Amino acid sequence: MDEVVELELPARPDVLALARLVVGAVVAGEPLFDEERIDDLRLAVSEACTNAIEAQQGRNGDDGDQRPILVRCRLASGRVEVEVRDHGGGFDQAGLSLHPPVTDPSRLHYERGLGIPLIRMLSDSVEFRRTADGTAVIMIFEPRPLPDPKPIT
Amino acid sequence: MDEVVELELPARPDVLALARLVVGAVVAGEPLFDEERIDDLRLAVSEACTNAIEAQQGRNGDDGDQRPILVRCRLASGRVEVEVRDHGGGFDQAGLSLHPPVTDPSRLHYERGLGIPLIRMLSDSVEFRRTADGTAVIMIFEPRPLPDPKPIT
Amino acid sequence: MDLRLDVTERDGWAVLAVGGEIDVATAPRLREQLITLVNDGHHRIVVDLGSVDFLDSTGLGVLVGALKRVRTHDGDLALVCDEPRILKVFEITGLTKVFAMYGSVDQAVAAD
Amino acid sequence: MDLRLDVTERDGWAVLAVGGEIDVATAPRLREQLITLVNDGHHRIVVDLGSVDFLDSTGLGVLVGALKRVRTHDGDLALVCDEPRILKVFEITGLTKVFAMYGSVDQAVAAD
Ligand SMILES: Nc1ncnc2c1ncn2[C@@H]1O[C@H](COP(=O)(O)OP(=O)(O)O)[C@@H](O)[C@H]1O
Ligand SMILES: Nc1ncnc2c1ncn2[C@@H]1O[C@H](COP(=O)(O)OP(=O)(O)O)[C@@H](O)[C@H]1O
Repeated sequence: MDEVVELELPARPDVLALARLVVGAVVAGEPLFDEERIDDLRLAVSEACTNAIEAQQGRNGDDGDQRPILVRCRLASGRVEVEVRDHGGGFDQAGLSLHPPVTDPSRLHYERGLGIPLIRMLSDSVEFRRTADGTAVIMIFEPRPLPDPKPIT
Repeated sequence: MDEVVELELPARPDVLALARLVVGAVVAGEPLFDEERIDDLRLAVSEACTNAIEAQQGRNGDDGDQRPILVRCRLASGRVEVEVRDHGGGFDQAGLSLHPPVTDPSRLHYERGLGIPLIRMLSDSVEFRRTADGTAVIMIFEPRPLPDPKPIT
Repeated sequence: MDLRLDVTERDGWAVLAVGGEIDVATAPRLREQLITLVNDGHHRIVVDLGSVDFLDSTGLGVLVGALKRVRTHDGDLALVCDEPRILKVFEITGLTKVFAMYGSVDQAVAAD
Repeated sequence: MDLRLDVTERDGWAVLAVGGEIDVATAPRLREQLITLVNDGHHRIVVDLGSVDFLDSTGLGVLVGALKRVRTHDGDLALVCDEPRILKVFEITGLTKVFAMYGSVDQAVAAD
Protein backbone atom coordinates (compact mmCIF):
# COMPACT_ATOMS: atom_id res chain seq x y z
CA MET A 1 0.00 0.00 0.00
CA ASP A 2 1.36 3.45 -0.71
CA GLU A 3 -0.20 6.91 -0.57
CA VAL A 4 -1.92 8.37 2.45
CA VAL A 5 -4.05 7.06 5.30
CA GLU A 6 -5.54 9.65 7.60
CA LEU A 7 -7.11 9.01 10.97
CA GLU A 8 -9.04 11.51 13.05
CA LEU A 9 -9.49 10.58 16.67
CA PRO A 10 -11.11 12.06 19.76
CA ALA A 11 -8.45 13.60 22.01
CA ARG A 12 -8.72 10.91 24.67
CA PRO A 13 -6.19 8.36 25.96
CA ASP A 14 -8.38 5.38 25.09
CA VAL A 15 -7.81 5.97 21.36
CA LEU A 16 -4.06 5.37 21.61
CA ALA A 17 -4.38 1.63 21.10
CA LEU A 18 -6.35 2.29 17.91
CA ALA A 19 -3.75 4.75 16.61
CA ARG A 20 -1.05 2.13 17.16
CA LEU A 21 -3.16 -0.54 15.50
CA VAL A 22 -3.68 1.60 12.41
CA VAL A 23 -0.08 2.71 11.88
CA GLY A 24 1.05 -0.86 12.52
CA ALA A 25 -1.41 -2.20 9.94
CA VAL A 26 -0.54 0.43 7.35
CA VAL A 27 3.16 -0.35 7.58
CA ALA A 28 2.71 -4.12 7.88
CA GLY A 29 2.15 -4.22 4.13
CA GLU A 30 5.65 -2.84 3.50
CA PRO A 31 8.05 -5.75 3.06
CA LEU A 32 11.08 -3.67 4.08
CA PHE A 33 9.70 -2.87 7.51
CA ASP A 34 10.36 -5.75 9.89
CA GLU A 35 8.61 -6.41 13.21
CA GLU A 36 11.14 -4.44 15.21
CA ARG A 37 10.94 -1.37 12.99
CA ILE A 38 7.13 -1.50 13.13
CA ASP A 39 7.36 -1.60 16.94
CA ASP A 40 9.60 1.48 16.83
CA LEU A 41 7.06 3.26 14.72
CA ARG A 42 4.12 2.24 16.91
CA LEU A 43 5.87 3.52 20.02
CA ALA A 44 7.01 6.82 18.50
CA VAL A 45 3.54 7.52 17.07
CA SER A 46 1.93 6.57 20.36
CA GLU A 47 4.17 9.03 22.22
CA ALA A 48 3.33 11.81 19.77
CA CYS A 49 -0.40 11.06 20.11
CA THR A 50 -0.10 11.03 23.91
CA ASN A 51 1.43 14.50 23.83
CA ALA A 52 -1.24 15.73 21.40
CA ILE A 53 -4.02 14.37 23.60
CA GLU A 54 -2.51 15.72 26.82
CA ALA A 55 -2.06 19.14 25.23
CA GLN A 56 -5.78 19.26 24.47
CA GLN A 57 -7.10 17.70 27.61
CA GLY A 58 -8.82 19.74 30.29
CA ARG A 59 -6.58 20.39 33.22
CA ASN A 60 -9.10 21.65 35.74
CA GLY A 61 -11.98 19.27 35.39
CA ASP A 62 -13.23 21.00 32.28
CA ASP A 63 -13.62 18.96 29.13
CA GLY A 64 -10.61 20.35 27.33
CA ASP A 65 -10.50 20.97 23.61
CA GLN A 66 -12.97 18.59 22.03
CA ARG A 67 -11.57 18.82 18.53
CA PRO A 68 -10.09 15.64 17.12
CA ILE A 69 -6.40 14.98 16.73
CA LEU A 70 -5.14 13.89 13.33
CA VAL A 71 -2.76 11.04 12.49
CA ARG A 72 -1.59 11.06 8.91
CA CYS A 73 0.47 8.20 7.53
CA ARG A 74 2.23 8.46 4.21
CA LEU A 75 4.13 5.66 2.54
CA ALA A 76 6.39 6.90 -0.22
CA SER A 77 9.73 5.88 -1.71
CA GLY A 78 9.90 2.99 0.72
CA ARG A 79 9.79 5.13 3.82
CA VAL A 80 7.01 6.12 6.19
CA GLU A 81 6.10 9.63 7.20
CA VAL A 82 3.68 10.06 10.09
CA GLU A 83 2.27 13.42 11.08
CA VAL A 84 0.39 13.94 14.35
CA ARG A 85 -1.53 17.19 14.66
CA ASP A 86 -3.28 18.73 17.63
CA HIS A 87 -5.00 21.97 18.64
CA GLY A 88 -3.24 22.06 21.98
CA GLY A 89 -1.81 25.59 21.73
CA GLY A 90 1.74 24.56 20.91
CA PHE A 91 4.81 24.63 23.11
CA ASP A 92 8.28 25.97 23.18
CA GLN A 93 10.46 23.08 22.18
CA ALA A 94 13.66 24.94 23.02
CA GLY A 95 12.28 25.52 26.50
CA LEU A 96 11.94 21.83 27.34
CA SER A 97 13.74 21.39 30.62
CA LEU A 98 16.78 19.21 30.28
CA HIS A 99 16.55 16.36 32.70
CA PRO A 100 19.56 15.05 34.53
CA PRO A 101 20.90 11.82 33.00
CA VAL A 102 18.84 8.79 33.92
CA THR A 103 21.78 7.26 35.74
CA ASP A 104 21.98 10.24 38.05
CA PRO A 105 20.21 9.36 41.32
CA SER A 106 18.25 12.62 41.08
CA ARG A 107 16.81 11.31 37.80
CA LEU A 108 14.39 9.38 39.97
CA HIS A 109 12.55 12.61 40.68
CA TYR A 110 11.45 12.77 37.08
CA GLU A 111 8.72 10.39 36.06
CA ARG A 112 8.05 12.20 32.83
CA GLY A 113 9.82 13.75 29.91
CA LEU A 114 10.88 10.57 28.11
CA GLY A 115 8.32 10.90 25.31
CA ILE A 116 10.11 13.31 23.00
CA PRO A 117 13.53 11.66 23.56
CA LEU A 118 11.97 8.33 22.58
CA ILE A 119 10.45 9.85 19.43
CA ARG A 120 13.89 11.25 18.52
CA MET A 121 15.62 7.94 19.02
CA LEU A 122 13.06 5.78 17.25
CA SER A 123 12.50 7.95 14.17
CA ASP A 124 15.05 8.83 11.53
CA SER A 125 14.00 12.43 11.72
CA VAL A 126 11.38 14.44 13.54
CA GLU A 127 10.16 17.99 13.17
CA PHE A 128 7.93 19.86 15.60
CA ARG A 129 6.05 22.45 13.61
CA ARG A 130 3.96 25.17 15.17
CA THR A 131 0.49 25.44 13.66
CA ALA A 132 -2.13 28.16 14.08
CA ASP A 133 -3.46 26.62 17.27
CA GLY A 134 -1.22 23.72 18.11
CA THR A 135 1.53 21.40 17.00
CA ALA A 136 2.32 19.17 14.04
CA VAL A 137 4.88 16.48 14.77
CA ILE A 138 6.29 15.05 11.55
CA MET A 139 8.25 11.85 11.95
CA ILE A 140 10.09 9.98 9.21
CA PHE A 141 10.91 6.29 9.48
CA GLU A 142 13.29 4.46 7.21
CA PRO A 143 12.92 0.72 6.89
CA ARG A 144 16.33 -0.29 8.18
CA PRO A 145 16.71 -1.31 11.82
CA LEU A 146 18.04 1.33 14.18
CA PRO A 147 21.79 1.61 14.48
CA ASP A 148 23.07 0.67 17.89
CA PRO A 149 21.16 3.10 20.07
CA LYS A 150 22.93 5.53 22.34
CA PRO A 151 21.22 5.80 25.72
CA ILE A 152 19.83 9.17 26.75
CA THR A 153 22.40 11.04 28.76
CA MET B 1 -14.94 5.13 23.48
CA ASP B 2 -17.62 7.40 22.11
CA GLU B 3 -17.53 10.32 19.68
CA VAL B 4 -16.10 10.13 16.20
CA VAL B 5 -13.27 8.29 14.49
CA GLU B 6 -12.59 9.26 10.89
CA LEU B 7 -10.44 7.37 8.43
CA GLU B 8 -9.36 8.58 5.02
CA LEU B 9 -8.10 5.91 2.69
CA PRO B 10 -6.76 5.68 -0.84
CA ALA B 11 -9.46 4.33 -3.16
CA ARG B 12 -7.81 0.95 -3.65
CA PRO B 13 -8.96 -2.57 -2.75
CA ASP B 14 -5.93 -3.26 -0.56
CA VAL B 15 -7.19 -0.79 2.07
CA LEU B 16 -10.35 -2.81 2.77
CA ALA B 17 -8.68 -4.97 5.41
CA LEU B 18 -7.57 -1.81 7.22
CA ALA B 19 -11.08 -0.32 7.10
CA ARG B 20 -12.45 -3.51 8.66
CA LEU B 21 -9.72 -3.52 11.28
CA VAL B 22 -10.51 0.04 12.32
CA VAL B 23 -14.29 -0.27 12.55
CA GLY B 24 -13.85 -3.55 14.39
CA ALA B 25 -11.45 -1.96 16.87
CA VAL B 26 -13.62 1.10 17.40
CA VAL B 27 -16.66 -0.99 18.23
CA ALA B 28 -14.74 -3.61 20.23
CA GLY B 29 -14.72 -1.18 23.13
CA GLU B 30 -18.52 -1.19 23.29
CA PRO B 31 -19.64 -3.85 25.74
CA LEU B 32 -23.06 -4.23 24.11
CA PHE B 33 -21.63 -5.22 20.74
CA ASP B 34 -20.80 -8.91 20.74
CA GLU B 35 -18.47 -10.71 18.32
CA GLU B 36 -21.25 -11.56 15.91
CA ARG B 37 -22.58 -8.02 15.73
CA ILE B 38 -19.04 -6.70 15.17
CA ASP B 39 -18.68 -9.19 12.30
CA ASP B 40 -21.95 -7.86 10.82
CA LEU B 41 -20.60 -4.35 11.01
CA ARG B 42 -17.24 -5.25 9.52
CA LEU B 43 -18.90 -6.96 6.56
CA ALA B 44 -21.42 -4.19 5.88
CA VAL B 45 -18.74 -1.50 6.08
CA SER B 46 -16.43 -3.54 3.86
CA GLU B 47 -19.18 -3.84 1.23
CA ALA B 48 -19.84 -0.10 1.33
CA CYS B 49 -16.11 0.62 0.99
CA THR B 50 -15.84 -1.84 -1.91
CA ASN B 51 -18.58 0.02 -3.74
CA ALA B 52 -16.96 3.37 -2.96
CA ILE B 53 -13.61 2.17 -4.26
CA GLU B 54 -15.05 0.56 -7.38
CA ALA B 55 -17.01 3.70 -8.17
CA GLN B 56 -13.77 5.69 -8.18
CA GLN B 57 -11.53 3.20 -9.85
CA GLY B 58 -10.36 3.66 -13.40
CA ARG B 59 -12.24 1.42 -15.80
CA ASN B 60 -10.07 1.72 -18.89
CA GLY B 61 -6.60 1.37 -17.53
CA ASP B 62 -6.54 4.97 -16.34
CA ASP B 63 -5.85 5.64 -12.70
CA GLY B 64 -9.39 6.55 -11.74
CA ASP B 65 -10.23 9.22 -9.21
CA GLN B 66 -7.27 9.49 -6.86
CA ARG B 67 -9.13 11.27 -4.09
CA PRO B 68 -9.43 9.36 -0.82
CA ILE B 69 -12.60 7.71 0.40
CA LEU B 70 -13.81 8.54 3.89
CA VAL B 71 -14.99 6.17 6.62
CA ARG B 72 -16.57 7.92 9.56
CA CYS B 73 -17.52 5.97 12.68
CA ARG B 74 -19.69 7.50 15.34
CA LEU B 75 -20.56 5.87 18.64
CA ALA B 76 -23.48 7.53 20.34
CA SER B 77 -26.34 6.44 22.58
CA GLY B 78 -25.05 2.89 22.49
CA ARG B 79 -25.32 2.54 18.74
CA VAL B 80 -22.85 2.85 15.91
CA GLU B 81 -23.25 5.01 12.85
CA VAL B 82 -20.82 4.48 10.00
CA GLU B 83 -20.68 6.74 6.98
CA VAL B 84 -18.73 5.83 3.84
CA ARG B 85 -18.18 8.62 1.34
CA ASP B 86 -16.79 8.55 -2.17
CA HIS B 87 -16.34 10.82 -5.17
CA GLY B 88 -17.52 8.17 -7.59
CA GLY B 89 -20.20 10.18 -9.33
CA GLY B 90 -23.16 8.63 -7.57
CA PHE B 91 -25.69 6.13 -8.89
CA ASP B 92 -29.37 5.68 -9.29
CA GLN B 93 -30.38 3.43 -6.45
CA ALA B 94 -33.89 2.94 -7.81
CA GLY B 95 -32.35 1.78 -11.06
CA LEU B 96 -30.49 -1.14 -9.52
CA SER B 97 -31.46 -4.15 -11.57
CA LEU B 98 -33.46 -6.65 -9.59
CA HIS B 99 -31.76 -9.98 -9.74
CA PRO B 100 -33.74 -13.19 -9.93
CA PRO B 101 -33.96 -15.00 -6.57
CA VAL B 102 -30.79 -16.87 -5.69
CA THR B 103 -32.64 -20.17 -5.78
CA ASP B 104 -33.63 -19.58 -9.39
CA PRO B 105 -31.22 -21.50 -11.64
CA SER B 106 -30.74 -18.36 -13.72
CA ARG B 107 -29.37 -16.70 -10.57
CA LEU B 108 -26.13 -18.42 -11.41
CA HIS B 109 -25.58 -15.92 -14.19
CA TYR B 110 -25.16 -13.16 -11.65
CA GLU B 111 -21.92 -13.12 -9.76
CA ARG B 112 -22.46 -9.63 -8.44
CA GLY B 113 -25.08 -7.47 -6.86
CA LEU B 114 -25.08 -8.95 -3.36
CA GLY B 115 -23.25 -6.03 -1.74
CA ILE B 116 -26.15 -3.66 -1.15
CA PRO B 117 -28.53 -6.45 -0.10
CA LEU B 118 -25.96 -7.55 2.49
CA ILE B 119 -25.61 -4.00 3.80
CA ARG B 120 -29.40 -3.80 4.14
CA MET B 121 -29.62 -7.07 6.02
CA LEU B 122 -26.70 -6.47 8.36
CA SER B 123 -27.45 -2.88 9.35
CA ASP B 124 -30.49 -1.65 11.22
CA SER B 125 -30.91 1.13 8.73
CA VAL B 126 -29.07 2.42 5.71
CA GLU B 127 -29.36 5.56 3.67
CA PHE B 128 -27.72 6.24 0.30
CA ARG B 129 -27.29 9.96 0.00
CA ARG B 130 -26.23 11.67 -3.17
CA THR B 131 -23.38 14.14 -2.64
CA ALA B 132 -21.99 16.78 -5.01
CA ASP B 133 -19.71 14.28 -6.73
CA GLY B 134 -20.52 10.90 -5.30
CA THR B 135 -22.30 8.93 -2.62
CA ALA B 136 -22.55 8.89 1.16
CA VAL B 137 -23.75 5.59 2.59
CA ILE B 138 -24.93 6.02 6.17
CA MET B 139 -25.41 2.81 8.10
CA ILE B 140 -26.74 2.47 11.62
CA PHE B 141 -26.03 -0.56 13.78
CA GLU B 142 -27.81 -1.35 17.01
CA PRO B 143 -26.06 -3.58 19.51
CA ARG B 144 -28.61 -6.40 19.58
CA PRO B 145 -28.02 -9.47 17.44
CA LEU B 146 -29.95 -9.63 14.21
CA PRO B 147 -33.41 -11.10 14.37
CA ASP B 148 -33.72 -14.35 12.45
CA PRO B 149 -32.64 -13.27 9.01
CA LYS B 150 -34.87 -13.70 6.01
CA PRO B 151 -32.92 -14.84 2.97
CA ILE B 152 -32.84 -12.61 -0.08
CA THR B 153 -35.60 -13.59 -2.45
CA MET C 1 -3.14 -9.74 0.41
CA ASP C 2 -3.70 -12.22 3.18
CA LEU C 3 -5.13 -15.16 1.20
CA ARG C 4 -3.73 -18.67 1.30
CA LEU C 5 -4.57 -21.26 -1.34
CA ASP C 6 -3.59 -24.90 -1.21
CA VAL C 7 -4.66 -27.62 -3.65
CA THR C 8 -4.65 -31.34 -2.92
CA GLU C 9 -6.44 -34.31 -4.46
CA ARG C 10 -8.75 -36.69 -2.65
CA ASP C 11 -10.87 -39.55 -3.97
CA GLY C 12 -11.26 -37.97 -7.36
CA TRP C 13 -11.95 -34.49 -5.98
CA ALA C 14 -9.67 -31.49 -6.19
CA VAL C 15 -9.66 -29.98 -2.71
CA LEU C 16 -8.89 -26.27 -2.59
CA ALA C 17 -8.18 -25.15 0.99
CA VAL C 18 -8.60 -21.41 1.40
CA GLY C 19 -7.30 -19.39 4.33
CA GLY C 20 -7.41 -15.72 5.28
CA GLU C 21 -9.67 -12.96 4.04
CA ILE C 22 -11.65 -13.05 0.80
CA ASP C 23 -12.59 -9.61 -0.43
CA VAL C 24 -12.30 -7.65 -3.65
CA ALA C 25 -8.52 -7.35 -3.12
CA THR C 26 -7.92 -11.08 -2.80
CA ALA C 27 -10.85 -12.63 -4.72
CA PRO C 28 -9.10 -12.40 -8.12
CA ARG C 29 -6.49 -14.91 -6.94
CA LEU C 30 -9.22 -17.27 -5.77
CA ARG C 31 -11.05 -16.89 -9.09
CA GLU C 32 -7.89 -17.62 -11.11
CA GLN C 33 -7.12 -20.69 -9.02
CA LEU C 34 -10.61 -22.07 -9.59
CA ILE C 35 -10.48 -21.35 -13.33
CA THR C 36 -7.09 -23.05 -13.54
CA LEU C 37 -8.45 -26.14 -11.81
CA VAL C 38 -11.38 -26.39 -14.23
CA ASN C 39 -9.15 -25.76 -17.25
CA ASP C 40 -6.85 -28.51 -16.01
CA GLY C 41 -9.76 -30.91 -16.14
CA HIS C 42 -10.82 -30.85 -12.47
CA HIS C 43 -14.58 -30.72 -12.62
CA ARG C 44 -15.26 -32.04 -9.13
CA ILE C 45 -14.01 -29.45 -6.67
CA VAL C 46 -14.25 -29.09 -2.91
CA VAL C 47 -13.58 -25.59 -1.64
CA ASP C 48 -12.60 -25.80 2.02
CA LEU C 49 -13.43 -22.48 3.68
CA GLY C 50 -12.48 -23.77 7.13
CA SER C 51 -9.64 -21.26 7.60
CA VAL C 52 -11.41 -18.27 6.05
CA ASP C 53 -11.76 -15.37 8.50
CA PHE C 54 -13.70 -13.03 6.27
CA LEU C 55 -15.85 -13.48 3.18
CA ASP C 56 -17.63 -10.71 1.32
CA SER C 57 -20.04 -10.56 -1.62
CA THR C 58 -17.17 -10.64 -4.12
CA GLY C 59 -16.07 -13.94 -2.62
CA LEU C 60 -19.60 -15.29 -2.88
CA GLY C 61 -19.65 -14.19 -6.50
CA VAL C 62 -16.43 -16.05 -7.26
CA LEU C 63 -17.89 -19.23 -5.75
CA VAL C 64 -21.12 -18.82 -7.73
CA GLY C 65 -19.01 -18.36 -10.87
CA ALA C 66 -17.05 -21.52 -10.13
CA LEU C 67 -20.22 -23.52 -9.52
CA LYS C 68 -21.56 -22.35 -12.88
CA ARG C 69 -18.30 -23.30 -14.57
CA VAL C 70 -18.08 -26.87 -13.21
CA ARG C 71 -21.75 -27.42 -14.06
CA THR C 72 -21.11 -26.67 -17.73
CA HIS C 73 -18.78 -29.68 -17.53
CA ASP C 74 -21.34 -31.77 -15.63
CA GLY C 75 -19.08 -31.36 -12.62
CA ASP C 76 -19.70 -30.58 -8.96
CA LEU C 77 -18.64 -27.95 -6.49
CA ALA C 78 -18.94 -28.62 -2.75
CA LEU C 79 -18.19 -26.15 0.04
CA VAL C 80 -16.76 -27.01 3.44
CA CYS C 81 -17.57 -24.51 6.15
CA ASP C 82 -18.15 -24.85 9.86
CA GLU C 83 -17.35 -21.32 11.06
CA PRO C 84 -20.61 -19.63 12.16
CA ARG C 85 -19.38 -16.20 11.01
CA ILE C 86 -18.80 -17.49 7.46
CA LEU C 87 -21.87 -19.75 7.37
CA LYS C 88 -23.99 -16.75 8.26
CA VAL C 89 -22.99 -14.97 5.04
CA PHE C 90 -24.31 -17.92 3.02
CA GLU C 91 -27.42 -18.17 5.12
CA ILE C 92 -28.55 -14.56 4.93
CA THR C 93 -27.95 -14.40 1.18
CA GLY C 94 -29.88 -17.65 0.68
CA LEU C 95 -26.85 -19.26 -0.96
CA THR C 96 -27.01 -22.27 1.37
CA LYS C 97 -29.75 -23.39 -1.04
CA VAL C 98 -27.50 -23.02 -4.05
CA PHE C 99 -24.37 -24.74 -2.76
CA ALA C 100 -23.81 -28.22 -1.40
CA MET C 101 -22.34 -27.39 2.01
CA TYR C 102 -20.56 -29.73 4.40
CA GLY C 103 -18.97 -29.54 7.84
CA SER C 104 -15.75 -31.26 6.81
CA VAL C 105 -13.79 -32.33 3.74
CA ASP C 106 -14.43 -35.96 4.72
CA GLN C 107 -18.17 -35.43 4.51
CA ALA C 108 -17.88 -33.50 1.27
CA VAL C 109 -15.94 -36.20 -0.60
CA ALA C 110 -18.07 -39.00 0.93
CA ALA C 111 -21.37 -37.44 -0.10
CA ASP C 112 -22.26 -38.35 -3.63
CA MET D 1 -8.21 -0.72 28.68
CA ASP D 2 -6.40 -3.94 28.00
CA LEU D 3 -4.25 -4.23 31.13
CA ARG D 4 -4.14 -7.26 33.37
CA LEU D 5 -2.74 -7.11 36.90
CA ASP D 6 -2.20 -10.07 39.17
CA VAL D 7 -0.52 -10.05 42.59
CA THR D 8 1.03 -13.05 44.31
CA GLU D 9 3.61 -13.48 47.07
CA ARG D 10 6.86 -15.33 46.76
CA ASP D 11 9.74 -15.68 49.25
CA GLY D 12 9.01 -12.35 50.87
CA TRP D 13 8.48 -10.54 47.60
CA ALA D 14 5.19 -9.24 46.25
CA VAL D 15 5.09 -10.31 42.60
CA LEU D 16 2.95 -8.14 40.34
CA ALA D 17 2.39 -9.82 36.98
CA VAL D 18 1.37 -7.31 34.31
CA GLY D 19 -0.19 -8.23 30.97
CA GLY D 20 -1.38 -6.22 27.98
CA GLU D 21 -0.58 -2.69 26.95
CA ILE D 22 0.82 0.01 29.24
CA ASP D 23 0.15 3.48 27.95
CA VAL D 24 -1.31 6.70 29.31
CA ALA D 25 -4.78 5.12 29.25
CA THR D 26 -3.86 2.11 31.36
CA ALA D 27 -0.86 3.36 33.38
CA PRO D 28 -3.01 4.90 36.14
CA ARG D 29 -4.24 1.42 37.13
CA LEU D 30 -0.68 0.16 37.29
CA ARG D 31 0.36 3.16 39.37
CA GLU D 32 -2.51 2.66 41.82
CA GLN D 33 -1.73 -1.03 42.17
CA LEU D 34 1.90 -0.28 42.99
CA ILE D 35 0.96 2.45 45.47
CA THR D 36 -1.49 0.09 47.16
CA LEU D 37 1.21 -2.57 47.50
CA VAL D 38 3.62 -0.14 49.13
CA ASN D 39 0.94 1.27 51.40
CA ASP D 40 0.08 -2.28 52.46
CA GLY D 41 3.65 -2.72 53.62
CA HIS D 42 5.10 -4.50 50.59
CA HIS D 43 8.47 -2.86 50.09
CA ARG D 44 10.10 -5.62 48.08
CA ILE D 45 8.30 -5.83 44.76
CA VAL D 46 8.91 -7.79 41.59
CA VAL D 47 7.10 -6.41 38.54
CA ASP D 48 6.82 -9.18 35.97
CA LEU D 49 6.51 -7.57 32.53
CA GLY D 50 6.64 -10.94 30.76
CA SER D 51 3.15 -10.59 29.28
CA VAL D 52 3.37 -6.91 28.39
CA ASP D 53 2.90 -6.27 24.66
CA PHE D 54 3.45 -2.54 24.69
CA LEU D 55 5.14 -0.11 27.07
CA ASP D 56 5.43 3.63 26.58
CA SER D 57 7.16 6.46 28.44
CA THR D 58 4.22 6.82 30.84
CA GLY D 59 4.70 3.20 31.83
CA LEU D 60 8.42 3.80 32.36
CA GLY D 61 7.51 6.79 34.51
CA VAL D 62 5.22 4.71 36.69
CA LEU D 63 7.98 2.17 37.24
CA VAL D 64 10.48 4.91 38.10
CA GLY D 65 7.95 6.33 40.55
CA ALA D 66 7.49 2.94 42.18
CA LEU D 67 11.24 2.42 42.48
CA LYS D 68 11.53 5.79 44.19
CA ARG D 69 8.67 4.89 46.53
CA VAL D 70 10.06 1.53 47.70
CA ARG D 71 13.49 3.10 48.18
CA THR D 72 12.12 5.59 50.68
CA HIS D 73 11.19 2.48 52.68
CA ASP D 74 14.60 0.89 52.11
CA GLY D 75 12.82 -1.56 49.85
CA ASP D 76 13.59 -3.01 46.45
CA LEU D 77 11.95 -3.10 43.04
CA ALA D 78 13.01 -5.73 40.52
CA LEU D 79 11.78 -6.03 36.94
CA VAL D 80 11.29 -9.25 35.02
CA CYS D 81 11.42 -8.86 31.27
CA ASP D 82 12.62 -11.14 28.51
CA GLU D 83 10.71 -9.76 25.53
CA PRO D 84 13.16 -7.99 23.17
CA ARG D 85 10.55 -5.41 22.14
CA ILE D 86 10.02 -4.35 25.78
CA LEU D 87 13.68 -4.66 26.80
CA LYS D 88 14.57 -2.31 23.97
CA VAL D 89 12.52 0.50 25.54
CA PHE D 90 14.56 0.22 28.73
CA GLU D 91 17.79 -0.03 26.80
CA ILE D 92 17.40 3.01 24.59
CA THR D 93 16.27 5.17 27.51
CA GLY D 94 19.21 4.01 29.61
CA LEU D 95 16.85 2.69 32.29
CA THR D 96 18.48 -0.74 32.28
CA LYS D 97 21.08 1.01 34.45
CA VAL D 98 18.46 2.23 36.89
CA PHE D 99 16.44 -0.96 37.39
CA ALA D 100 17.49 -4.39 38.54
CA MET D 101 16.31 -6.47 35.59
CA TYR D 102 15.92 -10.26 35.40
CA GLY D 103 14.91 -12.82 32.83
CA SER D 104 12.50 -14.66 35.13
CA VAL D 105 10.70 -14.29 38.45
CA ASP D 106 12.83 -17.14 39.82
CA GLN D 107 15.99 -15.19 39.12
CA ALA D 108 14.52 -11.98 40.53
CA VAL D 109 13.56 -13.45 43.89
CA ALA D 110 16.78 -15.51 44.12
CA ALA D 111 19.06 -12.52 43.53
CA ASP D 112 19.75 -10.69 46.74
N1 LIG E 1 1.94 18.38 21.11
C1 LIG E 1 2.29 19.07 22.20
N2 LIG E 1 1.59 20.18 22.56
C2 LIG E 1 1.93 20.89 23.66
N3 LIG E 1 2.95 20.58 24.47
C3 LIG E 1 3.70 19.50 24.18
C4 LIG E 1 3.42 18.70 23.03
N4 LIG E 1 4.35 17.71 23.00
C5 LIG E 1 5.16 17.88 24.05
N5 LIG E 1 4.78 18.95 24.77
C6 LIG E 1 5.43 19.49 25.98
O1 LIG E 1 6.71 18.91 26.08
C7 LIG E 1 6.84 18.25 27.33
C8 LIG E 1 7.75 17.05 27.20
O2 LIG E 1 7.11 16.03 26.45
P1 LIG E 1 7.58 14.54 26.58
O3 LIG E 1 9.03 14.46 26.34
O4 LIG E 1 6.71 13.72 25.68
O5 LIG E 1 7.33 14.15 28.09
P2 LIG E 1 5.99 14.13 28.93
O6 LIG E 1 4.83 14.15 27.97
O7 LIG E 1 6.11 12.88 29.72
O8 LIG E 1 6.05 15.37 29.80
C9 LIG E 1 5.42 17.92 27.76
O9 LIG E 1 5.31 17.83 29.15
C10 LIG E 1 4.66 19.12 27.23
O10 LIG E 1 4.74 20.21 28.11
N1 LIG F 1 -20.95 4.15 -3.91
C1 LIG F 1 -21.37 3.84 -5.15
N2 LIG F 1 -21.11 4.64 -6.21
C2 LIG F 1 -21.53 4.34 -7.45
N3 LIG F 1 -22.24 3.23 -7.74
C3 LIG F 1 -22.55 2.38 -6.74
C4 LIG F 1 -22.15 2.63 -5.40
N4 LIG F 1 -22.62 1.62 -4.63
C5 LIG F 1 -23.27 0.79 -5.45
N5 LIG F 1 -23.25 1.23 -6.73
C6 LIG F 1 -23.89 0.60 -7.89
O1 LIG F 1 -24.81 -0.36 -7.44
C7 LIG F 1 -24.51 -1.63 -7.99
C8 LIG F 1 -24.87 -2.73 -7.01
O2 LIG F 1 -24.01 -2.70 -5.91
P1 LIG F 1 -23.83 -4.00 -5.01
O3 LIG F 1 -25.16 -4.48 -4.57
O4 LIG F 1 -22.86 -3.70 -3.94
O5 LIG F 1 -23.26 -5.10 -6.00
P2 LIG F 1 -21.91 -5.11 -6.84
O6 LIG F 1 -21.01 -4.07 -6.26
O7 LIG F 1 -21.42 -6.50 -6.67
O8 LIG F 1 -22.32 -4.81 -8.27
C9 LIG F 1 -23.03 -1.56 -8.32
O9 LIG F 1 -22.68 -2.45 -9.36
C10 LIG F 1 -22.86 -0.12 -8.75
O10 LIG F 1 -23.25 0.05 -10.09
